[in-house]
Order: sequence, then C-alpha cells, then structure tokens
Amino acid sequence: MAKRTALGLYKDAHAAAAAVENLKQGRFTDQDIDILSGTPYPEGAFGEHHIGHKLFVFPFIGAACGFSVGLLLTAGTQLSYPMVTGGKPILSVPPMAIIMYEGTMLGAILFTILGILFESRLPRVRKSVYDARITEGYVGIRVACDAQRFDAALNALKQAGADDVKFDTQPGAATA
Amino acid sequence: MADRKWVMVVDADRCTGCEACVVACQAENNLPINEEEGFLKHRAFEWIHIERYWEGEFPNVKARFLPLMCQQCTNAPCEPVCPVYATYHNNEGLNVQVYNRCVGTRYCANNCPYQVRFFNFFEPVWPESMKSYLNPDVTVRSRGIMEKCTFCVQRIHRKSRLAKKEGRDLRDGEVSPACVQACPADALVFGDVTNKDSRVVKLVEDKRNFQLLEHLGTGPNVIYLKKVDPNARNGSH
Amino acid sequence: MQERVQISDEQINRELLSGVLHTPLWFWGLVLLLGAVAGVGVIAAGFLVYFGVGVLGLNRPVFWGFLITNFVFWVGISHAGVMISAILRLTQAEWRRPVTRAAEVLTIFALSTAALFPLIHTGRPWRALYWVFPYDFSRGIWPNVRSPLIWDPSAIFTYLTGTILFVFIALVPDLGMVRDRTTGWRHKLYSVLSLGWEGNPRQWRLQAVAGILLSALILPVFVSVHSIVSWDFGMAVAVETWHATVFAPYFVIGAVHSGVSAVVTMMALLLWIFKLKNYIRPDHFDALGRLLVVVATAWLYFYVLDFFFGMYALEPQEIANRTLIMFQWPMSFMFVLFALASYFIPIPLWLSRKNRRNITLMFWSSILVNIGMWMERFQIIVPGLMRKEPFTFTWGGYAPTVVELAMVTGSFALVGLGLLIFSKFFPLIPAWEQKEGQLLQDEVQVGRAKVPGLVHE
Amino acid sequence: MHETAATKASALSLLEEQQGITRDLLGRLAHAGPRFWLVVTVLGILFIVGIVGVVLRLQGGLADRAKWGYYAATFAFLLTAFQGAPIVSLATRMVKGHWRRPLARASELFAVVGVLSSVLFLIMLNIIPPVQGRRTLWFEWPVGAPYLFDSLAVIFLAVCGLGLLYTAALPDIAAARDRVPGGRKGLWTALALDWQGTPEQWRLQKVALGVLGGFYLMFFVFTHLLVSVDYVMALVPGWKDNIFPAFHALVGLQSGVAITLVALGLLRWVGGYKKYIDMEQFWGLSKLLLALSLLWFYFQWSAFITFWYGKQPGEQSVLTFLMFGPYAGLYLTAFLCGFLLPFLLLIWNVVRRSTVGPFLAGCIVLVGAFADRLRLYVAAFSVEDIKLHALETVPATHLPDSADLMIMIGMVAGAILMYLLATRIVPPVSVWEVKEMLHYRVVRMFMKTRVVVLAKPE
Repeated sequence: MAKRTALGLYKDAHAAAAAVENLKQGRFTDQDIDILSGTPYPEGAFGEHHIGHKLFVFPFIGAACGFSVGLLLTAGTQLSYPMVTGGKPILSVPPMAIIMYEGTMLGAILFTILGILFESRLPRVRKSVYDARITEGYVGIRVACDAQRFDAALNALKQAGADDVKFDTQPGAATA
Repeated sequence: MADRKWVMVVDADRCTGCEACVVACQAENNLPINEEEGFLKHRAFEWIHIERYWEGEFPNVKARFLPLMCQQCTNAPCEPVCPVYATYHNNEGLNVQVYNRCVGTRYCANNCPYQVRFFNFFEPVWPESMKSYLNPDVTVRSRGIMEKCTFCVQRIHRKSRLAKKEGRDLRDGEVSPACVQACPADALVFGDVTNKDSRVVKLVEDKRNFQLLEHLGTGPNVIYLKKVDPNARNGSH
Repeated sequence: MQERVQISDEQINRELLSGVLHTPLWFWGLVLLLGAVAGVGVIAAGFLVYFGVGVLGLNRPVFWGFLITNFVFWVGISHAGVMISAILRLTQAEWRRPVTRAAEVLTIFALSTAALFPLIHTGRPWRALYWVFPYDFSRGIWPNVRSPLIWDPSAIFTYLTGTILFVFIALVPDLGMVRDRTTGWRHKLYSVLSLGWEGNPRQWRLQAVAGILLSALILPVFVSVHSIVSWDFGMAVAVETWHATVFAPYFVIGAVHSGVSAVVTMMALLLWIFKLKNYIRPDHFDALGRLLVVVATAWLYFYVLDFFFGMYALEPQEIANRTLIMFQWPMSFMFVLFALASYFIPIPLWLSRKNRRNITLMFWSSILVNIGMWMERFQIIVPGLMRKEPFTFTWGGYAPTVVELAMVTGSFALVGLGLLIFSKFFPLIPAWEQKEGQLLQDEVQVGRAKVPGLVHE
Repeated sequence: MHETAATKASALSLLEEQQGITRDLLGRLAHAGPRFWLVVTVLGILFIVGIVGVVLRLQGGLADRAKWGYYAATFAFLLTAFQGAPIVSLATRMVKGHWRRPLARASELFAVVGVLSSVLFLIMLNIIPPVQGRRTLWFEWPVGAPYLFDSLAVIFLAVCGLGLLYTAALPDIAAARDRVPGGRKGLWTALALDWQGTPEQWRLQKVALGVLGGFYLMFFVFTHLLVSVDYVMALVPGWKDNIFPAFHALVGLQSGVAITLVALGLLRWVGGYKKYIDMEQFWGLSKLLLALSLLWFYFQWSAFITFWYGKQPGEQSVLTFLMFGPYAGLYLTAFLCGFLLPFLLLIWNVVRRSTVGPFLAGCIVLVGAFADRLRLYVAAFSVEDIKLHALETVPATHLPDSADLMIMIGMVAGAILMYLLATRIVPPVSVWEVKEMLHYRVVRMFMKTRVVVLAKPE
C-alpha cells in the first residue's frame, strides 16, 4: 500500500526526543522513525534502540584474504623464478613475512571500509524527505507510514513543538 | 654443463703495479674511455684497478699494490638487494650482471663492500674512429645501468663451446681473462677449482693465502697471497 | 580545554566552508607561487631523466644522495597524520578534534611526494615499473621479494591506500554538510561524494566505530612503513654504519618527531591563512608541544643508542664515520646545527607552558626541528657511504648539484600545493567532530569550582 | 545541561561515600587476617632458603662466572618486573587517566623491592671482569667503570622509587596516623611529617610526583642500558646489537604492567578489594600490555631481520647462541609468553574487558620475562673467553643446580614478602586518589540516556 513520509525539524534536541516519544506512544515502531542530526549524539539520547552491527567480522576476513594473496605472490614468484642471490635460500621466509604482513593489513583495511559502507547502508540512492537545516544544528525526525496513519504522525511531530514540518506531496514521490 | 667454480689468485708478492691488467680489461670489455673529469668526479670505469697504499715512515716508505676486481663472492651482498634480479649467482660460481634487467637503483653498488661496481652515469661515447675497436663479444652498456668485472665470461663461454665441440673438458689454463693474460709478472692466476690438478688449486692452498674482508662472510672467489715481507700488513688496510 | 567557546553549528559551517566556497585573490597568488617552484622541480626531474643520473652530484662510492634523503624525510613527515589522528583517537584525547584531518591529508601528500623520489632517481625510470609490479607472467620474470626495495613499495602502497580511505570515511558527514550548502554542479559533485549521507543514528554509530577500528588497523601499518624504509639501509652489510639493529624504531620515532612538528607548522599556517582562531587555539599548540617533548626525548634516546653503540665495537669504518661527522668540516658544522635544531633549541623552549602557548614561537621552532631532522637523515645516509669500506683508496665525497636542490625545493612546494588544492574542495577542519566536541562539553561542580568535564558513553 | 539541585544532592552523598572509603581502607590496615600471616611466614622461610642458596654459591667463589648465571638472571628479573611496575602508575598519572587511581598504589608499592635488588647487586659487582682489553661500554674509561657507575645507577633507581612511593603515600600515611590505633602509630606519625593537606602541600606533592616520576622513568631506562650491556652484551664476543638495551628496558615495562595486573587480580580476589578494583582497571592495563607485547615482537624482529640478512659469521653465531642453539627452549618460551600468547589473548575485546583474561595474560608475560632473562644472563655468563672478536664456538648450556633453584625461588619470594609487609604500612589502594576520583567522575542523564562525565582538572 502507499507509504507517506513526514519530516519534523527541531531546533531543540529535547523537543526532538519528545517527538520520538510521542510517536512511540502512537505505536510507531523504530522502523518507521528515523532520527537525522548533523552531530553524533550519545547512543540512546533520543531513546532510540541500540544499533547492532557486525563490523568486527570484516577485518578478519580481509586479513585472511590479504595474507593468502601475499603468500601466493611471495612464495610463488620465488619458486617460479628460482635465482640464487647472496646464498639466501630460494624460499626465504623472513622477506616473505614482511610482504605478507603488508598484504594482510591492506586486506584488513579494505574489507573494513567495505564493512563500514555496508553496515551504515551507504551509498544511499533512494531520496527521501530531507532538509538542509539538519546539517545546521536542527534535528530531524522522519516518519514513514501508511497513508491513513499519516495525520497521526504529523500531529505527533507538531505536538512536540516542531519548528517546521515537511512531507512528500503525493504518496511515494519525495521532495528535498 | 658441469658446475664449475672459477677462482682467481692474486699474488701480492709478484704484483708490480704496472697496470697492464687495467688496460687489457679496458680493451677487452668495451669500458668507456675514462677522461680526467671521470677520475676527478670518482666516476671512472676500472673493472680491475690497482689500489696503491703507502706504508712505513719516511725515508723507508714502501708502496703496496692491491689489484682489486669483483670478488665474485659466494654470498654476494650485492645480489639479494637487487629488486629485479639483475644480478644473481650462476652455477659456475660467477656473480653475473644482467644488463637488460638492471633499472639502476644502485643498491647493489652501495652494498658492495669492495666497491667494485660501476654505474653508467651518462651514455658512454666513443670517438667515431674507435667504434670499430669495440669487442663484438661484449655488450656495450647503455646509460643508467650497473656493470662490473665478469671474469671475462665471454672468453669462458667461447672456450667451453670449443671444448664441447671437440667433446672434451676444458683444460687448465685454457681460459684466461684479459687481465690474467696481460699480467707480465704472472701475479694473476685463473682457473677452475673443481678441476683438482689445476694450478689455482695448489695456489689456493698456499699458506700465504687470505681473502679480503673475511669477517663479512662474503666468501670471495678471489684469493690473495700475502707479500713475503716481514713488515707487510695484509690486504685489508 | 580551558577557554571554551560555544559557537552555533550554523557559524561553524560558515567559517569552515569559507575556504571552500570563496576563492580570494591571495589563493591564486599562492597557487601560482607554489606551482612555479614545483614546476622548477619538475623541470629538474626532466633534466635528470633526459640526460641521466650524471647530472646529480653522485659518484662512486656515494650512489645515494639528496634525493634518497628527501625520500626518507617525506616518508617521515607522512607519519604525522596517523600519529596524531589514530593514537589520539584511541586515547580519546579531546584536543585532537581540529587537528586530525589536516594531519591525515598532510600524510597523503607527503607520502605521494616521497614515493616519487626513489622512482625518478633510478638509472632507467621508464623501466622501473617491473621493479615493483609482478606483471611479467608471459616470461615468468618476477621482482625479487628478497630486496628491501620491494618491501618499500608494498608498505607505502598499503599506507597510502589506508590513509586515503580513512580520510574519506571521516569526510563523508562533512561532504553531506557541504552538499547542503552548495548549488549547481558542485551540489551534484558533493551529493555523489557524500554517498547520500543523512546522519541517522546508524550512520553516526558506524562513523564512531570506524574511527576507532581504522585507527587500530592503520597503526601497525604506520610503524611498519618507516621500519621498512629503515631496512633499506639496515640490510646493507657493506655499509657498517647502516647495518644497525636499532634502525627500525629509531627511524619511526624520528619520523614521529619530525611529523608532529610539521603538524604544528601546518596548524599555525591554517590558523593564520584561514583565520580559524575559534578552532585552533593555544591549547592545541600546548598539547602538541607537550607531546613533542616526550617524543623528542624518546627519539634522542634512540639516536644515542645508534650513535654510541655503533662505535661500541670500535670498527674502523664506524670510527672513520663518526670522526667525519663530528670533526671534519663541513660535516662537523652540520652536526652542530643538527643537534641544536632538532633537539637542544626547541625542546628546552617547549618546557615552559608560556612558550608552548606562543603560536609564533611554536611555528618557528617546529620549522627548526624539521630542518634538523632533514640533516639527520642526510647524516645517516651520506657519510655512511663516504666512509663505507676500509679501502681508503676509494673513499669519496659528495656535493649536491642544482638539479638536486631544485627537486628538493620543488618537493616542498608540491606538498604545499596539494594541501592548498585540497583545502579548496574540502574543509580541512572536521566540522562534525567540532560540533560533537561542543555537544559533549560539560562541567562538574567541585566545591565552589567548576571543573570542565566531558561526556563519555 | 547541569541540574544544579542534583549536583548539590550528589555533593552530600559524595561526602558520606568518601568517609566510607576512608574508614574501610584504613580499617583493613588496622588488622590483617591469619591467612595473611600464614603467607608471610611461608614466604619468609623461602626467602631464608634463598639466602642459604646465595651462601652456598659464595662458597664456590666468585671466580667462575658461569656458576653465577642464574643468580644474575634472578637479579635481572627483579630489576625488570618488580622495579618496572611503578612506571605503570606514573605513566598513567602523567596522562591523567581516572581509571588508574585505584591501581596506582598497587604498582608503586613494588618500588620497595629496589632495596633487595640493590643488595643483590653487591655480588654482581664482583662477577664481571675488568674492562681492560675487551669490548665494553666504557672503552678504556680510567676510573670506576663499570663498577662505580653501575652500582650508582641501581641505587639511584631504588632510592628514586622509594621516594616516589613515599610522596604518593604521604596523605594516606597521615590519614592512618589520625585514624588507625595500635603499635605502628609512632611509625606513621614519624613518616607523616605533620602533613595536613593544606593546598600548598597538595600542590607541592603534585609537583614532586611529576618530577620523581620523570626521574624514575629515566633512571629505569638508563639502569637497564648499563646493566644489559655490561652484564650481557659485552660478555658475548662479536655481539653488536644497538637495539638490545632498548629491548631489555622494554621487557621491563611490559612485565611491569604484567606484574601490576597480577597484583590487582590477587588484591581483588584474595585481598578483598573487589569494591575498588574493577574491570575498568584491568581493561586499561590490558590495552597497554597488548601494545607492549607487540613492541616486544617488533624489537626482536628488527634485531633478527638485520642479522639474518647481514649473514656475517659473527652475527650468525650470536643468533644460534641466543635464539636457535642451546637456549632455543628458553627463547621459545620467551617468545610464546612474551608475545604470541598475550597477543592472541588480548586482541579480543571480550578478553580485555574482563578481569580474568588480563590477569592470565599478566601471569604468562611474567613467565616469559623470566625465561628471557634466564636465556640472556645464563648464556652471557657461560662464555669463557670474552676477548675474542667473534664467538667461534657456541658454549654448551649451563643447567641450574640446587643452589641456583634456591636462589631463584628464594629471592622472588623475598621480593613478594617485602611487598606484602609494605602493604601493612601503606594501604595497597590509594585512599586519597580514589576519594579524589569521586569528585571528577559523575554519572548523569544526557537527554534519555545515562552518561559518565569525566572532569580533568588542569
């Protein structure tokens, strides 16, 4: 069914928190509510639920990949091109260790970056109701709900003393 | 071919410092012509050169000659540091330089304790009249690459090809680098130590023998024989 | 932080974006100037490539000179970024906030500049590619992983990639902010770059975690980079003075010393050029100075270890090298300059709080440190080669040529140019961190006194 | 967002809380349980055994250096782990971490061991040969080297440590003087020097702590440099390794953190200080321990790769001697316990944020440190001719005899004994620092969530 989105803007963060509370009382779930701020607030400042993520898995996977690539390159090149240099063994481990280390770290970092993007759901192509004032200190409370509960949402936002309320004109389409 | 181990013996007692070897090497290996500027800038090419050290106090000062060429080390410090394998150890105990691979990081030269690697700072040039004097068996090096004494590898190969054709092993003394050939005092002896009855084997066992900078553990394949002079110091001044 | 200013978010945006949105005349002037100097350097490099390494002052035995010194120097500077941002992030030092990004960006440009030098100064740069990349599958010819010159690129590549991504991730919220303040093609550009950031709790949470995690990941890389650079020298058995086990930590701590000093210099410049007195305050210089006193002393400890325990074995080359450095003109003169500049002038100055909070003084003394540290690198590299082996017959000297000087000067201009251009497109001071810092400020009542405090989760 | 009414209310409760702490901590000072005295007696006996061991050794004479290897290692271990511990408190104090407050004293108290190691050093002095004609830190220094300077360094370090402990403990001693009845009142009165806690006194104490702290750190590094070179590196021909003194000191810092962790664990579970010593302290220290363990590997690797690549005969023989030859077992232990195991344990945040994990890591690291010291000193002392240019033949392993075992166990026991006795005079949890923390660490509401507010006074 058709969904509609409303965005309440609050100069005062406490008011925004109140709005969230109103919405919760209006049986809006965390999925419906989105809190947009230009500044990171301590977790749970708006009474939002704890955000779980699996970011810490990514570096380990990356490290494993990086390590194996490093091993492949260093061992492989030495064995496939067996030249004696300075009486060192054909498969000289200490130098391999150094390069494999770099490979491991590179892999870990790359995968972590991917993990961050994935876990924070970026990049985000679908546009929704938004306002430039959010990066100016306003806190935005955005509700997405079915068309018929839309007015309830608007009221909840207004009650908390919204400085401004924006919403998409017709279902689906967005205005920024 | 069978693994060989080429060794050169330098008898410091016989060396007169005449530098015939230097000239011979220059001619054989297409070394660029060293002009005065080259020496002043420390950029001269001398794959083999005679280092002269004065010893003793006036009036009884003595000149000591130390013929120095690539020591063809067994554990050559120059080899592992080359990022592109431009220098490595072959199965004849030679430390070979691959001109085409070399990109000229000059790391090998920094890591050569004997300072016997030479760098082409510029494109070497010869007068038109001398172009025809160049040795066809030896690559003419371009600029930006490293070069050094090869124990006249081109001569070694020619003779071994010949021996192969005639279906025999190399005879001792058959191969001799330009410097050895040119030395009038017979101070330089060259040979393959895997060939037990060769002349070098006997000389290597001489009680006067020593290697340069032994403590570095590079295992040079150039063996020096001490000067038979009670107050002579050994090679590593 | 003591004096605390509360600025509205709107004002923060305006002040930090002024550099991005408006282009005053001096900006173009500066760009032209730096461009010209860098250009001269590039021409010099062209000379080098066209005529050959002979145009440098190098000779046998001194095969490495100013260019490698400069390489080591810039890699050293590049250690500023991570030192500042990662370590201070992990220790949650509040005063890091305005410093981090600028420092990281300095890292990026310093490192890229550094990486140019070993490539250019090879004999055949156009061939140097297969020095690094194992690309020759057809003939099965590979680079030699036993060579420190292969370890180098791998480390630098990792570090550079890591830092760039690190900067970008921390930049995304600000890109969103810039997106909201721009119009036209710029708006489009920043919309793309900011990946549709809108600042919901999840994004912020991940942003926070990312800061910690990436710092923890990039720190080991940071240590490895300069260690590996030091092993370019440490592995060389032929150069007695290079062949020292202490080189790795000694180089790293030295890098931090020069890097953090460079950050001080840069902060002062930012403050003066972009008029950011609300963000860069004496406190920051105070804190950086205090940090530097510790770092520099640790560096001195390692320097002494290297210098003293080199001679400890009484090998002829070591002695010859020390005599050359300490007692033979002009090296001896340079040695005195180095000692004064890198430690014995600045550190005593920084012991007093009053001096640490005097920005002009910090600016000049930090520049002094880096002059000293450049000389330090030179004294490690070149004298070692001049007195390399016991065969006195081939001892040599070294004097740089115009080409080298031009390239070295050019490198400084190049880094400056990079920073300037970056500042044109992105705010060099993280706006969102600034706002967060303000948000988390708090006070605690102790008796009658109000003690400044911070909110921790 | 400061609710002033709330702060006032909290101020009142704060006062009560502080009084509670003072009473509790000083109360423990008044009387110790029987279990404590039992432990003390056991340790005392072991200590005496150790002294007997030293006497036995002495009958063998000082001439034969090889026999004294284990004694030297024991001394080195005291210098490393026990005297490294105070650095934990002073370093964390320098960066003004509030979490350090409950553990500061526990680590500072280890400074008392300095007395024991100084005494042990007297014999060490007579073991090393004169510097003439051999590779040495002092070249041909005319007077007093190395004996005078080494002993000065060791003694200075001990004195400085005691000074640090005393300065830090002064307010608590005064408190004890005022509150705790019993025989030791006289002692406390004497020590307290009529400390009244006037602002000047507090300021003076703060400055003194800073200065002494700086000095202690420097003396620590310096002493390790002298001892490590004169008693290890200089005795192994052809060993030129300029990172070694730094490594020697690093193990000191690392095992200092480790031993503090162990002490905290025991205080928490056995000593009954659960209330004060909590996960936060273990967490903070475990991060430090992880970093130092990584450095352990880093320093060893830099030495190893240089020697391995260098391939000089002298270097190779040193590698075989100290890492892969007769002492391979000990080196492996040192490597596992000094780096690998703590690393594998502590990379996991779950482990770091616990009390048992860090404690365990601490124990492991201590074992590693001891193994490392044994490896170095026993090896170095077993070299016959130290005037050679390079180590030609690798000397055989030297196994401990009964006397050695007695010394090792006895002296460590003695060190622990001193620590325990010291806790009877100075509370092992700093009263004033814990009380001070109550001012600066406040829990508040931030909108809808609870946050901790940490205040940092200048």
